[in-house]
Amino acid sequence: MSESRSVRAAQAGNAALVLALVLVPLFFEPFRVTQFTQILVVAIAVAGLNLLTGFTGQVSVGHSAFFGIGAYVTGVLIVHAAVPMTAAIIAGTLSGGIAGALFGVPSLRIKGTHLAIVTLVLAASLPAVLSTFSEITGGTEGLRVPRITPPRGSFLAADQTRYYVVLGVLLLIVLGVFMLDRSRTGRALRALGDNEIAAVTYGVRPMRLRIGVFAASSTITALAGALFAVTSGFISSTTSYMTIVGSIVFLTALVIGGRALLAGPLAGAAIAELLPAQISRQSPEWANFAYGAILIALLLLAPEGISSLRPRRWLSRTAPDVLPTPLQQEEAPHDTDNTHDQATSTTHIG
Amino acid sequence: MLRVEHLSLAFRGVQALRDVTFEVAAGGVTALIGPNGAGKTTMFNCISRILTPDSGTLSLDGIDLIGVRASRLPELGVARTFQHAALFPSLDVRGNVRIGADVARHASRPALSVDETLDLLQLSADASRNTEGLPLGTKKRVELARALASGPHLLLLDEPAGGLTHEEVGEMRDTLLSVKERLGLTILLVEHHVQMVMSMSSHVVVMSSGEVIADGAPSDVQSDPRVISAYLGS
Amino acid sequence: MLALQLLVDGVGKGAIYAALALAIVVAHRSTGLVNFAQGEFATLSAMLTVALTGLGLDVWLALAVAAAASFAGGALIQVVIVRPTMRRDLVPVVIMIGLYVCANAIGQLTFGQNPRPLEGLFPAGGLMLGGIRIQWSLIGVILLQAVVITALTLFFVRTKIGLGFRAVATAPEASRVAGIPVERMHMIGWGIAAALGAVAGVSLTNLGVYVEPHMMTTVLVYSLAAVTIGGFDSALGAIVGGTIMGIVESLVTGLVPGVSGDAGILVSLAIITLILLSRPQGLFGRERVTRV
Amino acid sequence: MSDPLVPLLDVDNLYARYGQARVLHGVSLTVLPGEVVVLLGANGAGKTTLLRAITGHVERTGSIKFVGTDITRASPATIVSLGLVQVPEGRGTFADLTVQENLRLGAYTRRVTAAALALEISEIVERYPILGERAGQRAGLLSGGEQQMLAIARALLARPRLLVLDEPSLGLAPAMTRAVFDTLRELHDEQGLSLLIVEQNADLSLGIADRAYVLEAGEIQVAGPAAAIRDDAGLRRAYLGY
Amino acid sequence: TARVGDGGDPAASTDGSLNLTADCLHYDPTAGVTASAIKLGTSLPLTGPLAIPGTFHFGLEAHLAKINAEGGIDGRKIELTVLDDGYDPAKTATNVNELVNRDKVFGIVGILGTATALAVQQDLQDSCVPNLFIQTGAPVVADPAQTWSQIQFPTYTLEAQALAQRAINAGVKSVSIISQNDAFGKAYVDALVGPLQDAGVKVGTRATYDPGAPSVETQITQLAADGADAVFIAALGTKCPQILNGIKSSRWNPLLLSVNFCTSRGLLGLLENGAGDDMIGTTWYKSPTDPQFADDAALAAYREALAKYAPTADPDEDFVLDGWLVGQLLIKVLKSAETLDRASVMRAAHDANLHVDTMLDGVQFAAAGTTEPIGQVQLRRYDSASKTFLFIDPKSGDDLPAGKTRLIIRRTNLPPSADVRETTAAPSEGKP
Ligand SMILES: Nc1ncnc2c1ncn2[C@@H]1O[C@H](COP(=O)(O)OP(=O)(O)OP(=O)(O)O)[C@@H](O)[C@H]1O
Ligand SMILES: Nc1ncnc2c1ncn2[C@@H]1O[C@H](COP(=O)(O)OP(=O)(O)OP(=O)(O)O)[C@@H](O)[C@H]1O
Ligand SMILES: CC(C)C[C@H](N)C(=O)O
Ligand SMILES: [Mg+2]
Ligand SMILES: [Mg+2]
Repeated sequence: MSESRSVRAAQAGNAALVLALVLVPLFFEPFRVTQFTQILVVAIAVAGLNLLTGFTGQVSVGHSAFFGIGAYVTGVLIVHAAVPMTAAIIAGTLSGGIAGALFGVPSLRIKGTHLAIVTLVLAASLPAVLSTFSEITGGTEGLRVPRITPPRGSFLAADQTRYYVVLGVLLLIVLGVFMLDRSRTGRALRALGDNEIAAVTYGVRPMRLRIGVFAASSTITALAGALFAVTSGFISSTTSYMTIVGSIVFLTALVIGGRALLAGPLAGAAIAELLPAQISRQSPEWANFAYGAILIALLLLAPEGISSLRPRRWLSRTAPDVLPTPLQQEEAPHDTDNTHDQATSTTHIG
Repeated sequence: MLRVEHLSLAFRGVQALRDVTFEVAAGGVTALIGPNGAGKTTMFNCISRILTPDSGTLSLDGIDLIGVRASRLPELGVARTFQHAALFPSLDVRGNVRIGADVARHASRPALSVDETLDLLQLSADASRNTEGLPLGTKKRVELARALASGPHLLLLDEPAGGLTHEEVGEMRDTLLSVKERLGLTILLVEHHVQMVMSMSSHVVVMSSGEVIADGAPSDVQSDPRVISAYLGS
Repeated sequence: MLALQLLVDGVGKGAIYAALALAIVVAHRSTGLVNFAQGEFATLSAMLTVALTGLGLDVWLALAVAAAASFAGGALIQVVIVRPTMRRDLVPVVIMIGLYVCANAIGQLTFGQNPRPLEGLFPAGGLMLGGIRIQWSLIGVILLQAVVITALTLFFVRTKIGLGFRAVATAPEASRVAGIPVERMHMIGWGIAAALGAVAGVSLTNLGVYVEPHMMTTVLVYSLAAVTIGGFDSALGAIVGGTIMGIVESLVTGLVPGVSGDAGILVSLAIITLILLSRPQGLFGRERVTRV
Repeated sequence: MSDPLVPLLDVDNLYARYGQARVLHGVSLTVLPGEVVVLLGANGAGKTTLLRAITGHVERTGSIKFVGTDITRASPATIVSLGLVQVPEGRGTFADLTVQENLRLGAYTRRVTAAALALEISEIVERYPILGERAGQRAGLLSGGEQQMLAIARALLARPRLLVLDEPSLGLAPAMTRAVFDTLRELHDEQGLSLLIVEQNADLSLGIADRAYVLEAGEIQVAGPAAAIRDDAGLRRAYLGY
Repeated sequence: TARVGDGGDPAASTDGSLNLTADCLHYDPTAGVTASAIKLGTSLPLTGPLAIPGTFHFGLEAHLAKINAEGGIDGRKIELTVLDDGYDPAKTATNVNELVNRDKVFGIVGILGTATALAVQQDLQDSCVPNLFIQTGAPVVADPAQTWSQIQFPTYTLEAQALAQRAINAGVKSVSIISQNDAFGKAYVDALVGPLQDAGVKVGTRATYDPGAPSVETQITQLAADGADAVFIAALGTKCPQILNGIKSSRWNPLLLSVNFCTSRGLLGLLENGAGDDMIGTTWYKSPTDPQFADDAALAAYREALAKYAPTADPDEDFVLDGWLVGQLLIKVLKSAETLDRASVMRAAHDANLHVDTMLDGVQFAAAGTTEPIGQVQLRRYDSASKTFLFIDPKSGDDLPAGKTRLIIRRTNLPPSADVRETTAAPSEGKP
């Protein structure tokens, strides 16, 4: 397939996917729409993680913390300070971004697996912080947050309104990532992830970019958290998205989904969200085992993720080619002094 | 153009550079040669500010380089290649060259466009290939293309001819010389291909064990007994 | 006095973290992977040990049998599941998440939810040292760990095979060129790590933890943190990292007013970040070679 | 020593590819016991791929026999233990291990006592003293040429019957290149080591070679005695530069 | 007795104060009810660290199966859909959404846990779906504004106050507390401190532990250093035996007061010799492992049905019995509903005044006028030598003769019953 034809096919595929996404709420029952809304929320969080992992190869197991910060700042502001919803969402999103930027600082020095574990501990810490401030966060009892309601005079139902708000955000973010992917900054990020020394030699500024990408990534995931608060209406420190489990869900969705910018996070989120529940209905005792086994089987069959399965091209243009095997120290840090022959590893997921 | 004065650098137990002083004249090709472990790559690393020398000064057109961060060097017109090709595997060949071009966009120096550069180094056919499977010689050319695309003043080349046949070495030399004229480049060349070094450089600096042992015109250096015993062999 | 007792408690906590940390280090040293499922493997091994003692086996013998079975299990999983996906970036991470989920489910299915104790490896009770209470089992576990580190260190540094393990973990391709059977080494590495997981699981039961499907859930996080602090390549580092975390956590929560039990993880976050900022490779870790 | 007329290495109709990309198209090549064979070819011709295919590092079909054993499907480890050892292109060292450890790993497939190995290592170090000076330094910190020496030294410690070298002179200074070739010649002369060399410094390599092959676009174009290459004007210009 | 209601005017309540359907979005009175079935649903942790409490569903299912086998409710079988939420409130919300909107269940029964219940309470309220027998005693869930839901446990407040009362009666001067660091632990602590301080008892060290922490030695050291006369334990799962064993080996010898969740036999089986001796706990049902009920007919029926309908369940597990008990209550509520529509059933739940045979004598599920239907608990003492529980008199602490109860009652307008004793425990207010 020629370059331009495959690009056109990818565009057509994306257009079809977007159209389908737009039509969903018109053809499904409200409870399905609500379920899909949650999948879209997770897809946003995954898109956020993909920005970090896909472009720079850094693995964060701490994105649940940013999700939680987004959700809680939003929820607390609405509930305790009567801040208007939009303003609260913006504040929640930015707070997650700031927290992410703070974490970008250690990421200048701490790399690869070490960074992954630090973020893992961060993820484990959020519930502790939430319960320490249970006066305002509600701790495990949680916080009931008012949900997005349809604008006056709207012909949309509440569930449809929520769906479209979240879908709009997701599409904007994917578009943003797509543009970043083709930009100078996108190239610089990938160069930095591949080989810091060589990148610096070509003018890439690691500090700015590393902090920036951490901030941007956590901002997006925090936005997902904020949207979760105002679409689900209840957040608690035991809500899995805010615990390590959330980070694991995002990571799993990222890998299972594959590197297509839109289809990847969507497919990954859908599997991570729907599959366990569906199996659990069939056989609760075997559900976890089956889920784990299916995860493994999927990766054995489609190591580059669902979105890379045939028909491959039309699903989407592929996103960042990742990554220097961050949890596999064999290649991290990716140095120029790499003695390992990497000739056999040519494929990357994001 | 580039002035290196009394530069010294030691790694734990290894004195890699000892009081190195030499100069690179603008518009010429200066070769930096010497036996393995002489400190040539280390010298490059100091100039490109990946390493900071223990003592000594480095200046480029009068600007003190010691105080300059590595990431600012491309803006000053310094580009380099690496002895072991350091390409970005998550970018294709064109993407790698574009990283260079990204620097040039902000400089007022003459530069080749990405396509011109690819063409010049016969990489057009490989433009959308993944860099990991490239043969060694091609990797070297991509490195060179990336450096050229950044529109440099001063080009530091670390063994560009490694793994090329004689014929290919000749082509590379011709290409380098023609681009040098076109863009008004200055080249600092580290290379073990003696024929290439002698045939294209205007000035040769020879290092051994971290020290400069000879400095002069190619023909003079080539007959210097110290150079013969330390580097060329009998 | 209180501080001293808290110190001892901290050492006990640290020993819990260190036990699993050792298995993680071994897996990493021989395969270059950080096995997230290691904790669940250890849980399964502990369950097996319980089952074996239920058949009347002496607890030490049961541990030995469980360790051998774990070795086989770990090696098998490496061959069937991990090997085909080894070289693909993030994929091994999710594979290990899958293994985690499966192992946990197997534990629930076979062992059930109810916690069970395991007979001690060491005598019950303890000694009082000037008012400080130290359990025999803590002393025993620490001695056991000392033996394990010494053996591991000798193995990895002194023996040819140990050197081979380090080679395949850091440079599989160069290892192939040198004729080292990379795949087999990885398989054995997983086996050894799983066997050590059995030791870890049983050690925990000697430190007051009961055998149940979730016995390792939180321990895994702390153990990973301990390994990171100590350095991924150092068995000694794993112990030191675990002990540092246990002691600091115990002292901070025990002595600083207003700091509650939940703060443990926050304390760990602070320790790990501070230590890594000054030594990104961990206290005993070696920095990866980087030069151009 | 084996029968001088039965090839030590017998490659017949070899195909190799990386995923979809086919690189070798039916290559046949032999190395007789005690022979030095040089493989020439332009950038991208497939030389490295051919060597990697022979030593079991890329997908391959066809037939490869080494001392009569079919190794077409053998693992790299088996191939090394049979005595077919490779010095890969570029740095083939264990960057994170010390020079000393790198050398010890050279003998990984052999049964040799620690004391005997130490003796062998000290012999090698005599040839390349820098490796002795840096015994405790990590290999990744050596200069490019020093690492190349280490890679060659390590391969020699495997006591190969056939040593396959991919651009051994890469990164070596002229004097050092000559020293390496001297070593190879010596081992060939004294111990009957057979060599298959990919080397762009054709002057040197043809100097010690019995026969040569020229590979173009994955196919053998020329095969013959080393001297014959010098007689072909085109080849001489391309590979010898005069 | 019950027939399917036509919806009618559900707001027309016999009890004027309860206007159940006033704010319903799309009130669907008879969803899930057909000629042959009543569909119900529940969401609870079948997996994860709280899977043991989750075994509740076995008892519930067994009872419903037994009822179905006996013909159901007027020929309608009860179909219960059980979904796993792993104690994740977000999952509970998804599950309940599915149960109500996809499976079209009539009502939800026995959501387990405080946070999980809170995640769905308002939604069920808004859509007027009965949310019955929530498995929590957290006062925050017992919110009078939440007219479509009802908790089942005696409140944690009541439990804490009963134990406080015992400590005061025993004459202790100081009490330390170790509690789980979450809403569950906090509910107990909040309820405990006031009455103790009012009675002049010093509340000493308050230690908390993280539910996931592997051990609690540090906390025990802290408490032992304080050396209070009594210790109050608000813990769950393996933390209970860890705490009791720790106290034992610390050579500190306080009066042990523990919440109901710590006093299951499975957990006490993990105690080292002599640990946990004389520990005081509470209960309101007939613990299946309590020897005094070894020959109890109600438990025999329970065991028999369980063996038949849920053979994999552990009959000795208190949570399983509790599920059975809820099944018994549920059937009575459904049967007592005037018509089989949601509002009527909910009203029946609010009007309930029930006793079932697995409850201790004198314990009553009495919902009228309160959001905390079970208002009585019995104190009991653990005898480590015989590994059994003995009911005690709350005032004197003396053992009661087998089969006798002396309950501590929340002061309400309960009908007096035989061996019931009123005490001073104050009603807790449902905090918003
Ligand atoms: N980071 C380091 N740590 C320790 N020693 C180093 C380090 N970098 C370089 N060296 C040593 O310094 C000396 C100079 O190395 P350098 O790479 O500059 O040599 P070179 O002249 O480029 O040699 P070659 O021609 O072989 O590439 C060598 O002996 C090398 O081992
Ligand atoms: N890992 C790989 N993936 C895909 N293609 C590859 C890979 N390695 C090599 N190739 C392709 O195989 C062909 C032959 O490459 P090879 O490296 O064997 O050439 P070579 O003759 O050794 O060249 P050089 O002299 O430059 O080293 C080239 O077209 C190259 O792009
Ligand atoms: C054990 C459970 C039934 C109690 C639960 N932890 C709650 O929040 O109330
Ligand atoms: Mg060099
Ligand atoms: Mg090659």
